Amino acid sequence: MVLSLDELDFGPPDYKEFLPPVSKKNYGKWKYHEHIKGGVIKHVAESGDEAYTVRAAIPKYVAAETVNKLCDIAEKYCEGYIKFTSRHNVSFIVPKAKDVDSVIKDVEAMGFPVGGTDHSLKAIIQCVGWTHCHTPATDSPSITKALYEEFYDEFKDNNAFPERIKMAVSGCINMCGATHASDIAIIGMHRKVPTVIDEIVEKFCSVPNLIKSCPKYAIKPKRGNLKTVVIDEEKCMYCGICYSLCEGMPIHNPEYDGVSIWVGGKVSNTRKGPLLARLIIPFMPNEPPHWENVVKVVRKIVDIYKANAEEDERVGEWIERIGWEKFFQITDIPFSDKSIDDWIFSVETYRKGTNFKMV
Amino acid sequence: MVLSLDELDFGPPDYKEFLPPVSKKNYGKWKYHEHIKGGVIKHVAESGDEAYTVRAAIPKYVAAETVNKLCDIAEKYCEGYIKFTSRHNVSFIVPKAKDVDSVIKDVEAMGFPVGGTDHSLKAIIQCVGWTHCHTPATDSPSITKALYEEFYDEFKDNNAFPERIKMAVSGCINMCGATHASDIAIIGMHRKVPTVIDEIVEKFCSVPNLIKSCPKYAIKPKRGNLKTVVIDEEKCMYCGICYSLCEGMPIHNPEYDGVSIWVGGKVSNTRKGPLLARLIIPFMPNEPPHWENVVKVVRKIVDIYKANAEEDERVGEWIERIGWEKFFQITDIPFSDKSIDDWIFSVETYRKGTNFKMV
Amino acid sequence: MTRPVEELEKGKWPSYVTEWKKAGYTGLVEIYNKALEDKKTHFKHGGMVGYPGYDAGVIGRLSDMPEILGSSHVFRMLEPAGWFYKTESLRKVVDVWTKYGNGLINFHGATGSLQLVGIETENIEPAFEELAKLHYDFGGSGGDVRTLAACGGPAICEYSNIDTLDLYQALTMRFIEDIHRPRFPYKWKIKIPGCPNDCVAATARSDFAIIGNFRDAIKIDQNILKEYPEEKILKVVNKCPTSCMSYENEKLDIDMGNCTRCMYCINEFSKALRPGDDKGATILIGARARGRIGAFLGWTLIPFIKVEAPYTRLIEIIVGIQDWWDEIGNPKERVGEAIYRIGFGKFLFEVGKELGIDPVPQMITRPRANPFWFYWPGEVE
Amino acid sequence: MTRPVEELEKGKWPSYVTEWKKAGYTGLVEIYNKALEDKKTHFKHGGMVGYPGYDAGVIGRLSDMPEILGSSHVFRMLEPAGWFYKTESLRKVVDVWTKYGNGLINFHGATGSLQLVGIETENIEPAFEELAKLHYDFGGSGGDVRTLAACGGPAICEYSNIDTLDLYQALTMRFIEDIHRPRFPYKWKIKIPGCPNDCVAATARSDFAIIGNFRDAIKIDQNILKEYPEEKILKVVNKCPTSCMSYENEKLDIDMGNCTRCMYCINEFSKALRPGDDKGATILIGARARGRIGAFLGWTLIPFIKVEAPYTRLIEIIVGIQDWWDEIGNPKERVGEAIYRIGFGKFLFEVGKELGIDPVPQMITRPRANPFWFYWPGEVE
Ligand code: SRM
Ligand code: SRM
Ligand code: SRM
Ligand code: SRM
Ligand code: SF4
Ligand code: SF4
Ligand code: SF4
Ligand code: SF4
Ligand code: SF4
Ligand code: SF4
Ligand code: SF4
Ligand code: SF4
Repeated sequence: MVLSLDELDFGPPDYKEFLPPVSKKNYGKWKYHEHIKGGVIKHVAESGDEAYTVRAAIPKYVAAETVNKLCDIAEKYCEGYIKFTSRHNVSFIVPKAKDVDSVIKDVEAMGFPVGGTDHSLKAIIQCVGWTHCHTPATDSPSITKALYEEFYDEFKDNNAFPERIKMAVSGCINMCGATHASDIAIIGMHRKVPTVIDEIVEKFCSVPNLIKSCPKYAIKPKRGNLKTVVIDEEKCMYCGICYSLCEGMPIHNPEYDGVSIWVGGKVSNTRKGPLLARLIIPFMPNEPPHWENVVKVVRKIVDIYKANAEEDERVGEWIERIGWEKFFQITDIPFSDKSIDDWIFSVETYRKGTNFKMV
Repeated sequence: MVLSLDELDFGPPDYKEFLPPVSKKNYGKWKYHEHIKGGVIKHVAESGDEAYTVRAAIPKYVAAETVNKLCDIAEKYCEGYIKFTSRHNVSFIVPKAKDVDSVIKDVEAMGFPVGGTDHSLKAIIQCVGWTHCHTPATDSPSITKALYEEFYDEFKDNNAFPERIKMAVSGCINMCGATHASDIAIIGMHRKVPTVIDEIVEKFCSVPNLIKSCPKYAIKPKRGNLKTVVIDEEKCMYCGICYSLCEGMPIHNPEYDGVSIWVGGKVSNTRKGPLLARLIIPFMPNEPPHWENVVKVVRKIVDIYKANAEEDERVGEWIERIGWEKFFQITDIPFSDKSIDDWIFSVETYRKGTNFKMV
Repeated sequence: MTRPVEELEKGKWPSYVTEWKKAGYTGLVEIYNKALEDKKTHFKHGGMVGYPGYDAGVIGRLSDMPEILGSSHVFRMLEPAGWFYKTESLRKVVDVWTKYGNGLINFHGATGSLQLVGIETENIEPAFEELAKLHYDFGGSGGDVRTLAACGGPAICEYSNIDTLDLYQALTMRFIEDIHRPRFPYKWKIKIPGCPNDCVAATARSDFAIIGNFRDAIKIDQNILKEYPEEKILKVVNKCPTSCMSYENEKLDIDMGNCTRCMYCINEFSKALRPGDDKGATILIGARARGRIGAFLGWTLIPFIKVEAPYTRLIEIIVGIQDWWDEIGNPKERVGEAIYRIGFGKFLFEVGKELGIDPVPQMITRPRANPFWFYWPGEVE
Repeated sequence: MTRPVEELEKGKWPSYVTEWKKAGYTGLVEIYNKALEDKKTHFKHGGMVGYPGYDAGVIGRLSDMPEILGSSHVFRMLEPAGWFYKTESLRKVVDVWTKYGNGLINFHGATGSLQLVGIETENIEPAFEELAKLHYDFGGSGGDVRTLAACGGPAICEYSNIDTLDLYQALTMRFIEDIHRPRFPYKWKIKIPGCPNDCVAATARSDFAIIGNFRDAIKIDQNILKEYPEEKILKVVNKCPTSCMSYENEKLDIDMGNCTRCMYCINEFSKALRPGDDKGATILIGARARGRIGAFLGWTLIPFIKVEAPYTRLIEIIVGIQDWWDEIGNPKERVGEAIYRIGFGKFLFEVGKELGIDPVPQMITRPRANPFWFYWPGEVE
């Protein structure tokens, strides 16, 4: 009993029905907000109404049982409304000040930490990685978990850092984890040319599409068998785009796949405005499930940032102020030629003249 | 009686014989310098010796008679030595303080203004333009002359501007006048696709070389006559590179050729370091010999710079501080799409986010 | 020794593996454990799955060990604007999902969709038919308009310059067919933050960003400002990126001609400073992750535009640009890359002109440094 | 009405036209007047002219109205280092030039050559033979090493960190064959300023810039510094680009770990501040005007290198890079463009490694933002 065409295309539920009463009443009439404590924001409306956001982290996946428990809390304190955030936290909009601590208690009782506000570690954005995707070079969810274990307290602390830190983890360079503009980003990287499995390519893939897909024009039809392809090893830079089109070009390799570390991205227009994250470590091996070395290096960067940055200075703003050569010096991260751009806009990243720190 | 191979390759004269005695004696042992007045720099050596540089402008071309007169002065006051500068001024290194004014008097008597030091208008760098070159879209020497007439006093004045102003004029985009890193630059521009004269191309030019020369891949062999070429009018951007290779592709056009204005370049590493000049006016018609409109717009920019920049701030530093949108606003220069880059590194020049002044 | 997957249940931080177990999704637990052991994914290409009449929105996925896990598809449901839910409704969604899937939910995908995770092929149709009854639609994959995203905006935040939620709803409905039926060269994402703080990361992640903004003066309540420690005021004055603030005699002055409305001071003094009254939005174009030529942050296309229902002008602009891109775009070329390839100037000539988008210096941080520009047909007579 | 060319003799500023007239170069005056009237050049391609054994250094030039002006070639003489002349010698050059040309001289060309202007084809050989007797050589055109340039440096300036003049002479002689006989894909310019003030614009105009620099602390004479007005000191402290200066209790302090040796403070306090003692040079690569992809400013290749006669290491580096470029360069592709095309990383792997040029963060202002890098043969085992 398939839906007919005119029953389709009806779109998302109407938000008007989903707004908490305090939001509806004070819609567009909010006056100011204050950070009360970790995970809690007080909003005051022109009407004098108050609303308290209690923000809590939830795992990347939640079971029905969990959702229902979250709903229980929302019904108890928030008139049956619940919000989620753009960083995938849950948000309880609590109209009564006196209920704030109860909400916190109930949510934390579920094991979900309340935090991620103000100058704390924000929720880490992660893609699905090995839990669902076919292209990952690494596993975002377990890396994210490992980082959260390390930075647990800093998630809950409004004054953990000079400014907020936003981390993101993507299993591959598709960057679904929105890594490219994060303060600290971890991105899975392949390092070997895909293997062409002729039989699969012949059967399932379009050779012209494959050829067009490669940003480096590294794919050519195979001489003698034009139904499959060969890869020019000198040109391929392991992006995996061909594989995502065609099963016959597997690129995964447990031995060579791993992660890269990037820092200094930012989205908001505050102060100097948005920045892209930049590559500082091209490769670290995959070490599930606890990712000790990745965690260690992130911890080191964070601690140095904490100790050195000025107040209200995001990681990228701090590094841009002191200079990247200084950053590499004080973090003692070995500088590799991989950090030197050689793509299209590369020349813009080269230093012009002699204005560098000798270090 | 042609020189034999081993009489060739002897190189330039030995500089050691050409150094003034005071330079030779204090070689590498200078201590400090001071700006005494327009065109005069006092140098003091560790030995206590002094030397006064008197810097004067000379025309782009000088006749034998003039060179000899300059030599007369150098022999009278500078022990028979004379220097020229990287900006094509003449420099008298005067060992005796008392002779400085005599040198100035004698040089100025020749009609050559003494100046171009400290925060003045520096010598304007110019290419040969219509006085010798085959590719110009405009005439650098007469533009230069017109600018000098306008800024005569500012050439002589050590405190004319917040910082020095370096102007340069190139007859075409080859930029022989070193325009690309000048505070204010004027560059000749063609605006029409070259005309292909088949007979000349056939006779004198190499079709493969022509095809390769075009940065926009706008040149193709002509169907039916592969010894000559056609130009794809949609792709050509009038750079003239093909013409400079091949007489059969004339691009000059009295009606459409003209000048473009660029600002904000800088070479020295001081403060924020080197900057490229940026396009602000893509086209003004050629108006020899006095270039009234070009002079007018340069005067306007200079005056606004003078009135608005902070001390020690070069034109480019000033604009980068206030923002280009502000610059266009206060100079009232109409903004055209030509100022928006669409070449290889273009994206780097696009504004990311909302951090602009509304103006 | 514990298996790696159980290792991930340890620690203070809540575990997604535990959630899988609660949901009873054993196949996923097992296949993931293999992945952790083998250091590689065990998922592979998914094949074509979906709902008849829709060509997008279900991500088909198969494992390479069907004996452990068969198909495990994902629904990308269009989230309610600003991710606000009524629990009553949410509980029902969960019930449907428990019936047909595993009850496992991802709140939300990185684009913003409500992701219903792990359904087998044969359950897709009945599941959606029940979700549809609850008025939950899905969409967004392939070369289509993706699920939009809007910040909570006027519902909870004092900075919002536009009605982000209404705009989300209106644009989603306007483009609902394009959300369901890919017809473009590649994806097209729209995100809507209410102010330049950009709480939905539109600047980094949307081809077309509608960022609430204002163009008159920041409103200052000098009396309330005095409640803030002077030290803090001086810090902000000092860090203002354009140095356009001054604080003298207990009075804050902002030279709006030089302010870029970066939000910094407003954020720091939420009680005393407010965006102005002449509200609208800034439009950025072209952001996305890596593309084929590297990540782009969105660049300013329209510095300021009024944004009022029914959003006719905004829609005209979106559609105009989409049509152009649809025509000239290469496969897998997003709009920013297409504009880069064709040239911003030509884009402005070919489509900007028609849409009334004029070249303005706000579009750039600095003018070109090369002499290679073009004249458009008719420009040089 | 005066003709345009005579208009150019008016005014306060000295006129080149007047000089032409003094030199009696009527043909040039007339052809130029035509150009001013017609608003276009009357010069055209020049044909091949030169001196037997040399393939570069004479710019052949013909007018398109031979009845007014025939051939009018230009000699690009290698200037003496730093453009210092002994008048005795200069007078002799002028004499030769009066005899064979018109006595008309351009002090100097934009690259730095002593340009002897306007000679007819048949006079080239005898003219050069007489110039050679005076020890004036010429060169620099086409795909060759161009006339080098060096600032006056140690001869007149207290900032010079290297012996610019000696280096000019040594390198010119080392590359003299390449100056005379083009063999490269395109031109190769070397410029040598003694300090980061860069008085020869090497950063903008030379493929290979050798910029005198130092790596230890700026030397401060606190007593002399006090002679400067405090206001000025505070201004400079305030404008220091890295904010690494402080001035307290009449004492200036520079945090050298953060100083970029930009020269600003040294220039402002020439009496009190001096470059350090550990002197050498910074090498920049790749600058030039428009090229095919836009102007480049030179980028840092070697942050610091010792520069001492006989300059073996420096020459090894130049030759090593030239050889690589010669091999892989396309016609009319300068070295910066070639490195861009091949990739800086690959360049470092292919030639940097051999020459001991290691990747260092000083080479860049920021690391890459895209994930598209390569591993070189042997790197990933
Ligand atoms: C599910 C999700 C990650 C998550 O865990 O949340 C996701 C998952 C995938 N993304 Fe994504 N992307 C998701 C948000 C993003 C984002 C973030 C955003 O939208 O804000 C980005 C970066 C922003 C952008 O659009 O550039 C993103 C950039 C990509 C790209 C690179 C696009 C590009 O232009 O460079 C690809 C590759 C492609 O499209 O071929 C991709 C492709 C994919 C595919 C379909 C893999 C593929 O190659 O076919 C992934 C399916 C995984 C799976 O099996 O479930 N995904 N993807 C997100 C979508 C859920 C949702 O609708 O809410
Ligand atoms: C809830 C959320 C939007 C939503 O509707 O989902 C949000 C909501 C607010 N943001 Fe945000 N931001 C949210 C993601 C973001 C993002 C996007 C992101 O992180 O991917 C950004 C840009 C990030 C970046 O720059 O990399 C963002 C940049 C800001 C800023 C500027 C921060 C800065 O670096 O200067 C502020 C102002 C501040 O905190 O002072 C801000 C402030 C706020 C305030 C506190 C403003 C207010 O007046 O209340 C909003 C709180 C509403 C509430 O109580 O929930 N919000 N905010 C998002 C919460 C994510 C989370 O769970 O952690
Ligand atoms: C004479 C001189 C201008 C002047 O009036 O001083 C000059 C004149 C010419 N230059 Fe130049 N260039 C001169 C210094 C420069 C400079 C400045 C410098 O070297 O510091 C530059 C910019 C820096 C650079 O090298 O990039 C310069 C960049 C060019 C270019 C563009 C090169 C590029 O890579 O983009 C060309 C075009 C070409 O080589 O095809 C060019 C080509 C030419 C030609 C040969 C015209 C041509 O296309 O064949 C001009 C001959 C004019 C004539 O008839 O006399 N000239 N040329 C300068 C040489 C004299 C000397 O040796 O001292
Ligand atoms: C003579 C000359 C070099 C040469 O050997 O030919 C020169 C020589 C000196 N320069 Fe220069 N500069 C000379 C061209 C340059 C150039 C190149 C150019 O203009 O094309 C630059 C870079 C320009 C740029 O940034 O665009 C240059 C940037 C400087 C600076 C830094 C200026 C700044 O913007 O901060 C200084 C320091 C200062 O003036 O405070 C400087 C200072 C000096 C001093 C005054 C330093 C000293 O201790 O004496 C030198 C004077 C020597 C003398 O008495 O002649 N010189 N100077 C050049 C004179 C050109 C002229 O006739 O006007
Ligand atoms: S970033 Fe890569 S691994 Fe992660 S979901 Fe996207 S495509 Fe899959
Ligand atoms: S992995 Fe990327 S670069 Fe390599 S062949 Fe495939 S598409 Fe091309
Ligand atoms: S800039 Fe152009 S016109 Fe001037 S000399 Fe160079 S090539 Fe000739
Ligand atoms: S003028 Fe330039 S762009 Fe046009 S055809 Fe000639 S080389 Fe190509
Ligand atoms: S983007 Fe602006 S309006 Fe929207 S939630 Fe964030 S701060 Fe508030
Ligand atoms: S909004 Fe930003 S730029 Fe404007 S005054 Fe405040 S801090 Fe300064
Ligand atoms: S470059 Fe430096 S050393 Fe050479 S003249 Fe200029 S200031 Fe002096
Ligand atoms: S040289 Fe430049 S960076 Fe160093 S202290 Fe002086 S002004 Fe500051």
